[in-house]
Amino acid sequence: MWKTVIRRILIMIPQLFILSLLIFILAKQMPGDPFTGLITPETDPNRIEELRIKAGFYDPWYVQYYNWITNAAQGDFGQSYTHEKPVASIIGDRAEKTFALALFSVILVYLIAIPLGVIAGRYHDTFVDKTIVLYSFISFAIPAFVLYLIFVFVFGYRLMWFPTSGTVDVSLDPGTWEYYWNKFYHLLLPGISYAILGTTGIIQYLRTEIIDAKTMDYVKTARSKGIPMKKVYSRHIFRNSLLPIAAFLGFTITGLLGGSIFIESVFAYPGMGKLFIDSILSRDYSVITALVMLYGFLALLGSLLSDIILSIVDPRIRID
Amino acid sequence: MANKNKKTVENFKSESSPPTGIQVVLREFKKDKLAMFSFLGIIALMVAVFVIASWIIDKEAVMKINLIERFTEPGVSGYILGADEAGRDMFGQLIIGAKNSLLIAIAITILANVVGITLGIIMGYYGGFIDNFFMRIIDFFITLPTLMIIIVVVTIVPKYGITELIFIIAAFQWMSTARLVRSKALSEARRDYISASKTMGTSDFAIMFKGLLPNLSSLLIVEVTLNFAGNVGIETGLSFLGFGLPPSTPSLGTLISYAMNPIILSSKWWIWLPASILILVLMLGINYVGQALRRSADAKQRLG
Amino acid sequence: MSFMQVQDLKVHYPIRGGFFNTVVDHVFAVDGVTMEFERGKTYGLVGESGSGKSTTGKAMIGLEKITTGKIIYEGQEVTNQRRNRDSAYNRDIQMIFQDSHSSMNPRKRVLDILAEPIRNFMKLSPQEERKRINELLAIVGMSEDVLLKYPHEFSGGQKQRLGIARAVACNPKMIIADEPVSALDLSVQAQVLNFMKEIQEQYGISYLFISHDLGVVRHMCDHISIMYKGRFVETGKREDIYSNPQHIYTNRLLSAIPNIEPETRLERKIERQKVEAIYQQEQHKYYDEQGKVYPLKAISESHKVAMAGTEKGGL
Amino acid sequence: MKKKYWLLLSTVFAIMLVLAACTEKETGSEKPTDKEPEKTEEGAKDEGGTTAEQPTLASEVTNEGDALAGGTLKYALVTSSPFKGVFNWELYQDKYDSEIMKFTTNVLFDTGEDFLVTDKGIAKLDVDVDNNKATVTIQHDVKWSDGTPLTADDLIYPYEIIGHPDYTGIRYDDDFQNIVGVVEYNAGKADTISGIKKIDDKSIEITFKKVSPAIYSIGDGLWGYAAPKHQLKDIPVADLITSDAVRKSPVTLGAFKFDKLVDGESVQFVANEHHWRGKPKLDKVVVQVVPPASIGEGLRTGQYDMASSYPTNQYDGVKDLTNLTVLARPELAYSYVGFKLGKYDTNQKINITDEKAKMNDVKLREAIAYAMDIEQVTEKFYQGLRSRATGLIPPVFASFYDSTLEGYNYDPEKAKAILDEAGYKDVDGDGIREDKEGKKFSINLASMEGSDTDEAIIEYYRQNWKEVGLDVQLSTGRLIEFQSFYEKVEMDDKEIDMFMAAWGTGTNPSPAGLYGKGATFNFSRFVTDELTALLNDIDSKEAMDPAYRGKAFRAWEDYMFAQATTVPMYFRLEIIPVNKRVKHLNIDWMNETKWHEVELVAENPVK
Repeated sequence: MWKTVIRRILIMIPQLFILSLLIFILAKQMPGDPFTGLITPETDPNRIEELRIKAGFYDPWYVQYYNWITNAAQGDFGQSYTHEKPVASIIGDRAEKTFALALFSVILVYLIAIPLGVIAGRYHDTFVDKTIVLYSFISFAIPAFVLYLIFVFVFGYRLMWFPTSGTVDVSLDPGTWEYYWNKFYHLLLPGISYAILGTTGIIQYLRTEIIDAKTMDYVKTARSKGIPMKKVYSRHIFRNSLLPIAAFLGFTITGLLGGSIFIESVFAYPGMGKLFIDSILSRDYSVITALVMLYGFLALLGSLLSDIILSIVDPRIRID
Repeated sequence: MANKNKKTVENFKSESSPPTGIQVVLREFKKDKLAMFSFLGIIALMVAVFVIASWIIDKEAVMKINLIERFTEPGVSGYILGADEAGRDMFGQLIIGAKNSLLIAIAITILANVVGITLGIIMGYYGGFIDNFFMRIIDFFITLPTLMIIIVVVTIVPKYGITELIFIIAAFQWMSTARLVRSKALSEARRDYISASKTMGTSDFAIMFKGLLPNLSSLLIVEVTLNFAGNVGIETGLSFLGFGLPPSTPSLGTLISYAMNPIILSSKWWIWLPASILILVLMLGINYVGQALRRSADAKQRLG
Repeated sequence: MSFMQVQDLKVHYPIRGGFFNTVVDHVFAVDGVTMEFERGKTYGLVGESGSGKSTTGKAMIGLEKITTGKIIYEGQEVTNQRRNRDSAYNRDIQMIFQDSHSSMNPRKRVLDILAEPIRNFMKLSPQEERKRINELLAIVGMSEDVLLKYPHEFSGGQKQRLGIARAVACNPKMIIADEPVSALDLSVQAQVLNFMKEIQEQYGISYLFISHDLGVVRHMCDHISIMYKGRFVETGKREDIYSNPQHIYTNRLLSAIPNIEPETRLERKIERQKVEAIYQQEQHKYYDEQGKVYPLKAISESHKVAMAGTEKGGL
Repeated sequence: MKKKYWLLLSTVFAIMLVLAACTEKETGSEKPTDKEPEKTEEGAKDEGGTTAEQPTLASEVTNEGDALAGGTLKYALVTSSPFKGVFNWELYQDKYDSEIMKFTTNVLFDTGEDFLVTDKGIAKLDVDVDNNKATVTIQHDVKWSDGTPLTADDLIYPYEIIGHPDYTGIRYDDDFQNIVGVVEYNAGKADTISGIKKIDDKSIEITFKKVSPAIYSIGDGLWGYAAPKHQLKDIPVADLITSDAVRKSPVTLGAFKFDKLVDGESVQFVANEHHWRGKPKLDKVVVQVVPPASIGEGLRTGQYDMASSYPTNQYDGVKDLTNLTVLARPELAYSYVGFKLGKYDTNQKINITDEKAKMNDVKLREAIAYAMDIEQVTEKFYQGLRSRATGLIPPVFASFYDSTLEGYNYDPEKAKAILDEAGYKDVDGDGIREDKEGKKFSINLASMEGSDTDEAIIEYYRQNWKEVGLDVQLSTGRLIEFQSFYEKVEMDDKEIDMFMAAWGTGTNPSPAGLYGKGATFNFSRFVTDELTALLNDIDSKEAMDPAYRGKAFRAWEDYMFAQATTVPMYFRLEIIPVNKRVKHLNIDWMNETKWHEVELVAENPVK
């Protein structure tokens, strides 16, 4: 298996390379550039032209690409023109926030979805099951950001249960317990909002798995041996159904990263998704390309991770 | 269960149908009243939207700015669903928006699925180099951060209207269909009836699209239905982020995105809520229909 | 006089592996098979599963890619024409599949299934086509009211008869029958086999009868080839094989034919164990160092056996 | 099945109920008992959906109560994206960074009327017009926030940063190169800037190539800020922008100093005990980034004491709140409609007017201007927060603004008459005028994408134009996103016949950079010798006399009005809501309350 994993990782290199070329060219095609935004009568257009030349914006695209990719290969993704900082340092800072949110949301999604899925499957066709199924359908059907907006409005603005901007209160000292609690407090509203809508897939998967498992021979055998139903659930059905869910982890996380664009826009949470939208608007090429590369890389990594977990938990599935 | 099903069909001599045909779907819908209701509801809704939008509503009149009617509430002075800040009739905008959104979603679904299905079948049928070649491409595309790239492309496209939006989204939607169809076609193409067709001189084209394709149809119906739902979502999502259609071309997405202004969200509900509910209802309906279709495609889960 | 020859047919599959997924070795599925076919005769191809007998049949009809070797049909080399869909060869060689169920498109009605080769090969008017289909149904003893049914509405035997009807639809010269009855009940087997024989007598068709069942082969075939690891170990007339088996592998196969006479049961068991013991002892003499079968050597006009250069085999 | 429907419906109702409840609360707060009857009436009218009268917003507020000793002011920085965090006047580019820096400002000069330098600040400016020299003298005993005294070196150091070869900011510009010796210094040929001399510890002398009236608006290359040389001198200029001295803990002269920082989100300031005007009355100021979408709610619930500037399209959200006062002041900006009349020649670096341009007909342009119902737009869409602009100088510049100008007031009949006269007639009777040759005539308008309101406004103007028979279409079929808009406008895109944009004037209203012959920002590409002469006059040495300059502005404005190449649309008001616990605040440009004077009357913001 290690051979395959290494091979998969090696395949990522050309994939990422093509992605870099694609996104680089696309980003350069966008009208305007980071300096267009500086237009005021007080800024001197000649100086802006000078800066453009200094930044290499008038070089042929392949020269720009070559310069960029050779630096990127050494981990230097260039300078953000609007933030006046190395791209790596901005993204690093934002990634931390997005990952924290993603991790919290994933844990919450699993905490909500697994019990609901198991209950729905176990008490198949009862009122409880139907309610859970309806919930999962509605959470699939509702336009997510409308619900996010309503949540922000109701729980953030009106009831004021949660903070509505930023990631931490400035007056607290980093490193203290209160500081971390406050950070977590800022995660709560976006995390819960995401989790409430993000459970559909797992609930439905788990539910069908368990309903299917009930008719499986091994369950019948276990029952016929006189093992109580409760034990059959915890020992056999639940475990067997849960393993593939574990394997979804990789995909769930990458899905969440994609969703971060919406979540962070609505909750004004300064993570990578928000950074992406801001960078698009300010034409911060270097940040855009680096972010797309990062998301692409994470997606590849996520699917690899899922495959590995899957092959570990289910020996029938081989990856190659 | 599959056998049982076969026997019932055999007893049912007067009429015959393939094992996963329309009849099974119909039977499934008869069993699941909710799905039936959803199906009829969606059809009725779509017809109503298209009829009203095309023949009854005058787009020009709806989009006419009338400052006196600024934020008129529903039911007042003949505005069924009130008016927006420029005094434009919200009911008219809702219908036109729904029409635009549905059109976009349908067009994307058709475009992406035609490409995806064709390519998937070709890959699955021929296998080998063709399969490998396209698989590499699909593998590459499928791991792309699609939403981000769509946003980048949207900012590049100079004249950006409904057609452009359709093509941009469709360009990133065919891959998953192609991959699904390919995997099914791959196993289906190894079956003997395909070999038999080959030995009997049927052309590859006919084998693929007359022989193989109908055998994937139940799977495809499910895929297309759920794709459709997804595509409604993508359009609204893009509009919400501000990369969708301009307000002069209302869509459900643009109407919903008015809710970003907290004043409109809290006190001018008639602007965004009807569109949200319309989407909710539409998606729920599609989901119920999709579930029923999925059950009818999978003998194990059938209710009837 | 043979109308079709297969010369030194080889089908090799690459095995990929290693870090860069390169070709590291080949599977020699069919490794040098030579055959001749005469009109109206039945040729048996026997071997255990994985011996390459099905692959041989599929390679001949164009479903497998031939690595090297030639197929000559009525004096013309057709090796590369097999895949040319409307060639005469394609029309004259047809196939019956082991699994009649999966060999028919479940989405098509019997009418369309039977009409498929007719529409492709014989430019007939709709009436003529319908007439031909009715004839075919008559040949396999089925009534016309089945035409609008779907394959899943038939029993296994019925389906295999439909399969035969489809194979003979365009008056082929030869039919490759790949285990045509192995999926059927014994009683139905006989019925189907008899149909095949009847049709053969009526139309002078040749069969390449692929089977692992030596009993059935004995019933059907004029000429039999025993296959092992992609090569023939022994080939000859029915009598040559059954009464004078020369290769140790043939012997072993023959000893394994089931017999239902209770009184000889013990006797046969001892006999079988004896053959097996000899096989274990002597088999190295019949295969070369890599475990491959030696090239064939003629020991009579019709009878060929695979043996090492000097050694005389047999018991 | 029935249960399912019920559940679905109840979910929908639940959402509506929650929202309805929220709305109700809001309407409740709209009608407080202690409110004056006049205002209630306004509220009542509002429910009908219209606001007829313009808000007359004050620029100053005083609230009752005894001031607290100390306290923390909660200041909302209204922006949808995180701030960049470059806290250095020489290096920053983002306007939100400068908003934050106003609490710690290093500014040397105070400005008064027309934003001209006064003697009330840290430093005094003396200009020797004849010799092109200026002397800057530190007038007080001023200390940096770390206690180090401010010296002449700190006045020179900013010039050395901006002029440095490694400097990558935007301020090394034509203006800056007006200082003698800067170019040599920048090229690395000189170790110091020859035009800047340290006279003594308290004063420096700067020699310019030329001096214009702009120098009193801190232009011509004069730099208005001090830089803490003792903190920055050991950091190479190339590394300054990433250094902690710029990003985290800059040493400053302002009322407050940096205490804590959450990157991109918030800053906590504490009082600067060394502040030269005296110790601030507040203990702390917390600046927090708040997205425009939530600022209204944040103010309503008392999470913030004031906002940096409040989005005008959400004025509804604060105008009736009782816990705050909405202050307003004019913005240093105007919006306009421009017509494309030529091209920018990148080789010669001049604007060339094309006589044959589609819009090169002054009658057509006038008619377009008279057809626009700007008053309705300012009243309905902007609720009076913008007003019809009558000229190209905003009223803030008291000496230069001419209130007798009328501009192009809405007069569709006049527009029709002008068009008839100019030969644009409706030949085929479809209600749309054809051009002079009788061919189909349609004008392409480019406008920037912004809020949903902007879209509606453009549609409204298109309706206006249609009423007088002009067919105006949107270039590219929709509003254009900011970046693309300016790229297209700058590149003189063929699809653009006219465009709507806005200019911030800065504190020096000199129009040379926007209408001059060589100005790339002269997007109309309209140049005549007469115009060049008028522009030169505004920045001439004679214009050092404000009265003369005022006349020069008027002459230029009259010329622009007659040519109608740039039609002024709106002057804008900036609104700043302030919580009632702030004891006194004046935001008037001329009498702005200094931050060290701000006091609070309650522990927490009034809800």
